[in-house]
Amino acid sequence: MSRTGVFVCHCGSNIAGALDVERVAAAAGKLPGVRYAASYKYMCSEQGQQLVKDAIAEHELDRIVIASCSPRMHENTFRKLLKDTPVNPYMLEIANIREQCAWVHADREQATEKAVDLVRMAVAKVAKNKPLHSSFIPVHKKALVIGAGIAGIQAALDIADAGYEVTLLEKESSIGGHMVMLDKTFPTLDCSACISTPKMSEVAAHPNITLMTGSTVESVGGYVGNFDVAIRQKARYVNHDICTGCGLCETKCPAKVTSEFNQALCTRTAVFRPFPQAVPAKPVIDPESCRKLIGKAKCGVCQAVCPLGAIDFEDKDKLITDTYGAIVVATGYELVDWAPLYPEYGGGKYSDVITGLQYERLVNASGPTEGKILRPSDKSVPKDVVIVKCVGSRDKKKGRAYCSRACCMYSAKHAHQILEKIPGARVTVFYMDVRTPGKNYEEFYDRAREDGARYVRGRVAKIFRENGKLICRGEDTLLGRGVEVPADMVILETAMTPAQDIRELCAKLTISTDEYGWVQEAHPKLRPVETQTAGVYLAGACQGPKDIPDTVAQAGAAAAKVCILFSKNEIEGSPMISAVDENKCCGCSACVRVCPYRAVMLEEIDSRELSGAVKRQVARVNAGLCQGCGACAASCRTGAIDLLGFTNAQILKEVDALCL
Amino acid sequence: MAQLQFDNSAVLAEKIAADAGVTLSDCYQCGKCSAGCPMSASMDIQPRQAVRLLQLGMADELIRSRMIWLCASCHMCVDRCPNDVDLPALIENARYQAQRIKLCAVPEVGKFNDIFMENVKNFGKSQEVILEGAYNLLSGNLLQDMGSVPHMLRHGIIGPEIRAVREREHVRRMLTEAEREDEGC
Amino acid sequence: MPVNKKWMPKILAFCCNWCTYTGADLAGLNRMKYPADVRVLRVPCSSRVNPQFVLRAFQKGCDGVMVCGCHPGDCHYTSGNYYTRRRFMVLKEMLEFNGIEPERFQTRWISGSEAAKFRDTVAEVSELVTKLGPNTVFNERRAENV
Amino acid sequence: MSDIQSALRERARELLEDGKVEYVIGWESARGEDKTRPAFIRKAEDAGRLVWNRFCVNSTAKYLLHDRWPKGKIAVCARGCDTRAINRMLSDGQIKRENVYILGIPCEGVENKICQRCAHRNPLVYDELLGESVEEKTDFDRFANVREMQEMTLEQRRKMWEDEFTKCIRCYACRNVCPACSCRECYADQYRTGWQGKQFNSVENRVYGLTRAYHVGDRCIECGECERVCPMDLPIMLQTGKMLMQCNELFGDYECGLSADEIPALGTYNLNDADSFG
Amino acid sequence: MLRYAYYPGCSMDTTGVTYRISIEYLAKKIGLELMEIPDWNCCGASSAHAKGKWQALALPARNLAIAEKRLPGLDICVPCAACYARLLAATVAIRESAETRSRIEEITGVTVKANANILTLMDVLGTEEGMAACAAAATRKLTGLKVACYYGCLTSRPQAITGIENIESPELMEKIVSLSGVECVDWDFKTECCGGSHQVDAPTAARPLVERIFRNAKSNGAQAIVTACPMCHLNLDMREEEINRKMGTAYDIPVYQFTQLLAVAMGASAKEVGLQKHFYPAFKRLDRTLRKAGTLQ
Repeated sequence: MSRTGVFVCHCGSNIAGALDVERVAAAAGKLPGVRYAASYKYMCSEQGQQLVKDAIAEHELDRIVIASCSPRMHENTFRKLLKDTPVNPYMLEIANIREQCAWVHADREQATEKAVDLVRMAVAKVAKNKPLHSSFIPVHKKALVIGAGIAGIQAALDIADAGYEVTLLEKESSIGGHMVMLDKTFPTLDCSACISTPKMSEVAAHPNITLMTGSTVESVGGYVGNFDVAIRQKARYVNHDICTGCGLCETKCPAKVTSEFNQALCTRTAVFRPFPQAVPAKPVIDPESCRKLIGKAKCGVCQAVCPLGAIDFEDKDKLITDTYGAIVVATGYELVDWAPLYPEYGGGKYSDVITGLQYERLVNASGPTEGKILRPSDKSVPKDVVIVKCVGSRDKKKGRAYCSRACCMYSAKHAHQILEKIPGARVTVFYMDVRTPGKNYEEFYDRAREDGARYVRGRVAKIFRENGKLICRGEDTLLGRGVEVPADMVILETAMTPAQDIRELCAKLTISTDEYGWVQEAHPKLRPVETQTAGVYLAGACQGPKDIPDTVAQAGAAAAKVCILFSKNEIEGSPMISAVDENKCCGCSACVRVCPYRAVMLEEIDSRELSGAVKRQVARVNAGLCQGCGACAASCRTGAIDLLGFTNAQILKEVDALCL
Repeated sequence: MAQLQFDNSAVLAEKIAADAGVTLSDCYQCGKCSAGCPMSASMDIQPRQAVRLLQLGMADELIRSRMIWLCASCHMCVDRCPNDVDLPALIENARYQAQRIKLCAVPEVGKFNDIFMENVKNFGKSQEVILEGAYNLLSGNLLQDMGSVPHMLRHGIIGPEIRAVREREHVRRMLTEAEREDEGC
Repeated sequence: MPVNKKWMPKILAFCCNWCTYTGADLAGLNRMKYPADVRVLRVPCSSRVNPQFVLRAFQKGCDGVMVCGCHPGDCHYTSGNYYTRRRFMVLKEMLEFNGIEPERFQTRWISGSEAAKFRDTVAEVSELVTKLGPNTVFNERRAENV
Repeated sequence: MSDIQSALRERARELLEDGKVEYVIGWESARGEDKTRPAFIRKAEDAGRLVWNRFCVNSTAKYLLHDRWPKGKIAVCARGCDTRAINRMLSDGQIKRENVYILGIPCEGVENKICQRCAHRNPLVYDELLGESVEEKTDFDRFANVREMQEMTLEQRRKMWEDEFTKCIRCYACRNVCPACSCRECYADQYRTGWQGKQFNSVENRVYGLTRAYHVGDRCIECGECERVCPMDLPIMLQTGKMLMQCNELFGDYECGLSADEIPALGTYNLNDADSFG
Repeated sequence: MLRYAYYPGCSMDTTGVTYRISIEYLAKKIGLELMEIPDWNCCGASSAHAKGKWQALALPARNLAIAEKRLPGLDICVPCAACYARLLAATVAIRESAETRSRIEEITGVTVKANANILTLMDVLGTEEGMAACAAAATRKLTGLKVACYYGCLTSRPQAITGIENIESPELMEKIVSLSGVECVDWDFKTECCGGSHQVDAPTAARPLVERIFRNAKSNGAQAIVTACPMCHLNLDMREEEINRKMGTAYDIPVYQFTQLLAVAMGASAKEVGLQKHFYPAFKRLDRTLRKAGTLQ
């Protein structure tokens, strides 16, 4: 007969405040197999855990039920606790009487009754628990970082500095992401290039980092410690081993295409480097715009002019597979395509209505206007500038409901730069709230106002051109009166959205995204840089709108998580995996078919059957691959294969207990 | 300006919001409706402030305002509102509640609407001449738009004939029934 | 159960650990309120739920059974809920064919961030089952069935 | 019919004489003219006992499961439905094709009501065909009985199934005769795990009935043996018929036992499966 | 087949006369059959829904009921924007809620199914068939005339009911009127309100709305404004001189109905489209365009 101990947690007043914990403990005491039942203010505290240890010793308990918060919170805490007691850590069940009972039912009587039911179910289940021992999985100490913006670069550098090998993937032809597009960064106004280009060159030179630009993830298999990843490196048509980056081909190429890096403010050639400080500092050929590759014309002038013959039009995509122990997703953000969403702001037909990133390229010394703020339409210096915030953000109907977090700060930066670089300029900022939640952020906002930026509280309803001016129609809600501000140039601070192909990547990594496509972290507060899939971590804006300080902090955190994983030669696999009772298995391979990880295979075994020794097929589970989903257990008619920790017997008992 | 008294007419505010099918807490007072409103320049309170008054349970001040009568119900505000607050419906219901206690801060608008509906009740159709004439008399600005009358007469734009609906009795009966229904809610 | 208390249905909800169970926890974190007649049974994946468990629940006296998991395509184990979908699209029909009111058995896709959907689903199913009354069709506790 | 019977006897004798097969599974006449029973002929001279007439109703295929590791080949007289049963067991990996020597018998239908709804009178797989293939029957609705049942109201169906399953005596004959039931140890016998109790009430019977229907539903070859052998005449084919109809409606047209490597409907999926769940 | 039930509206016989005669000319030319709803009543325009919700629904509901009975199966073409808004609002309200429908049937005493779709004249002419017929008939080109297409607010708002894709700058009228050879300028006040409902009872508040339309049209190079509603046309046409006088502006922008331009392109004379009836002289600009384009009648 099992000797069960039941411990009901008050969780301060969270549980005790909503249901009668004493009655639950009393009811638990009377359940069959329960030797000891008690309740305590904080079961997860030091004293609470000591209470369990003492009770185990005193009453020779062999299995434990904790009625407390969700197992997702403290199942591991109590498992670790049991490690130094004679009770096996898996002889434990947790009844969730907080998130799914105390907090969600107003009626105290009903909540208490439900808590008693949940405890009875847990006790019935734990009666069927068996001691489980974990298996160990080897760890390949090599990391894959997807996305080489500041998040990816920082994560790769930290992992590499810890002495582990890193492969850094970037889908564009140069690393640097969005940060390298910026001119200055808040709140210290230090120049973005000065703090990001050194890191970029450090990445290129680091012995532990293999840099692969123009590359994306084709497929991901395996599991933590043993991800076999196929990477597709797009054809570059330029042999980077020979090329020295002299740039002669770029000067000769006839093709003219809008430059994505410069936010379509100017054009680039088909053989190009996105920006002068690009890393790798060697050009690639864009197949969609190269006349020879499209087959429009013979051309090939770059090949003819290249002194080292580095141009190779026959180059093909390369598919490289490798095994990685951990993966860091650092795919960053993109700005929302505001034009179709906001026809009232001109819908993109006014070239002087630009986005924040377009402004950054204008004010950037290596940008198309060498840092002089000239409005795109007639390249004149704009005197009256209007900045419109929350374009696409905080807009349930047209854009996204969330706040993009960084625009309040960089719009103050934009205002400051304009007032500093254009004497006599007038800057009006239409805002709803100015959110300055960081160190020295509020002071930075004060400076922008001191510089003379006029902050008008009210959302712009319409931007239209009249007599050569862009009229921004808003309401100063503090005065309660409508206002029309004429402007030479308007900067829209548009919403951040996840990178374009994030959903396909997440499907490959079996991690999920929220409705907008932001990668879902394991727990918003407790595990912000981890995902549901063990071994897959995340850093930066791919998880949600973020500014550079938070991004770099997360990159460091993700790198730390990877180093924790790599600090051990093997990791303890969860023991809650499937196991086969070979006597019952008739080899019908129903389980083999449903396993998502191909962790179950048929194997031939010697067996004694009626007429003597025979060979027959039975299912076998590969402990390393099995992730414990239980699809096989549900597909097996005879119950030969079962999921340890959630066996048929356990669940049947749990169902019966509910209905007593 | 006297101190604000919140919730001095909270029940009326909730009724107006409920009839309009609007959740007042959706509005975070961003001002995009007032910004886009063509009539906002001549309004005593801004459209955003109308919602603010309802949020604070001060519907009494709203139904006494000129704003609800000057609204041209062009729906510019609801189409651009980031939180889909149906402001025209709020204003419409504010007008119904004002009319129930015979309030009309812009009497000309009230008179124009009454004459228009009288016309429709009598003839089943709006009669331009009677509408213009009666309105000028009742509102006191006798010569309004009189300058263009000769031009309209010469080109037969307006004339003496009355165009009436044959079953105008049905229209009258229908409208009185609808009026009683409107009083009820 | 004291006689004068309004009859409360007993509803068992198999919830997948990665999505619906997380959504239920989130509903708790946000202090959402929903009827107290649903008991959640945690399973690693909705594909762990053997249709025989559902029959067992009805047999032992449950008035309603739910199987909740991630939206197809979002399964933590990639293909788990594709099997769930087939198994219970068929079981749903079999139960109705055998005379069990179809509303008693519900399968729903509720993700980890859809706390409100979990609350609304529980409220909806609880109301549905309360309207249907106790499960007399497939319940060995009811005397006349023995 | 008789020329097939003589061909059958003659081939059986030759196979047994040459020692190509260990024994032949067929039918022999039982007491009285209108009865037959399965026959296991080991010696050539007994081949004369084999008969083939319209009373050969027993399915011969499942007996292969009682001898999964035979020393030599086993010859089996197989009608259309028997060959589907063999395909069933091959797909489930329960027998090896090389252990079976199939004597295919084209069948115009025997004294069994299922034969009015038989779409595969000709053997689907055989080593020898003991007669010309007959014309297949197509003028019937495979799910007529299920559709008719579906017209009834929920209450009527409940009442009907309750009455039927109250009769069930849990003799498990339906399980023992079904080619799709090939588990080494049936779930119903595993009392320790506690799937199925031993109580003898309508609900326990219905749980068994529904569970078995669910276990074999997506692999049922519609041979009708379960209904034929049921001592209490329960309409078991209605349950598996409903399962098959559902598979047809939800996953595209679906028939079992047509080949030796089939994947059951519930053992696979495709991305745009029907999904009426919220 | 270009065959629709037709709801003209009260202003068609009076201030909208130029719209009516140009529509009739156009309909004859392209074989558009407009079957007027017998004994239709006033749609209530802006006054009905100011007085009460059920009065605002009852008036259009009666028209829908007659159309369903006497002209079954035909969609209803409504040239006037205000009437279009009222009939559409009633149709949507009745379709969306059975309770509204039963109460309306009680009030009006007639059954209303509201299954006919409500279309503006632009929707009708904008169909493939309509465009083909107009293109074929519009032989005379008004090349060189720069126009600003003004939709007004009621033909496109609220988006929830009209379902128009881009309510800030639709393209439908441009598509149709350019068949007459005119050049449509890109401007920003296409669907902004002209304050039509308050020009009589709140003139000082409403006049600036008309002025800003002229201002934006002029600053984007428009020589004329094209409307598709009798109220917008009257409002802009009648107030232009007064605005020039009172607000010191010098707008010289005649206002045409889009059907007038199409009719002229199909050979109609100035009198046949009632140019002489305009408040702001509209003949000169059109005459000079035709003369320059060498296609004078």
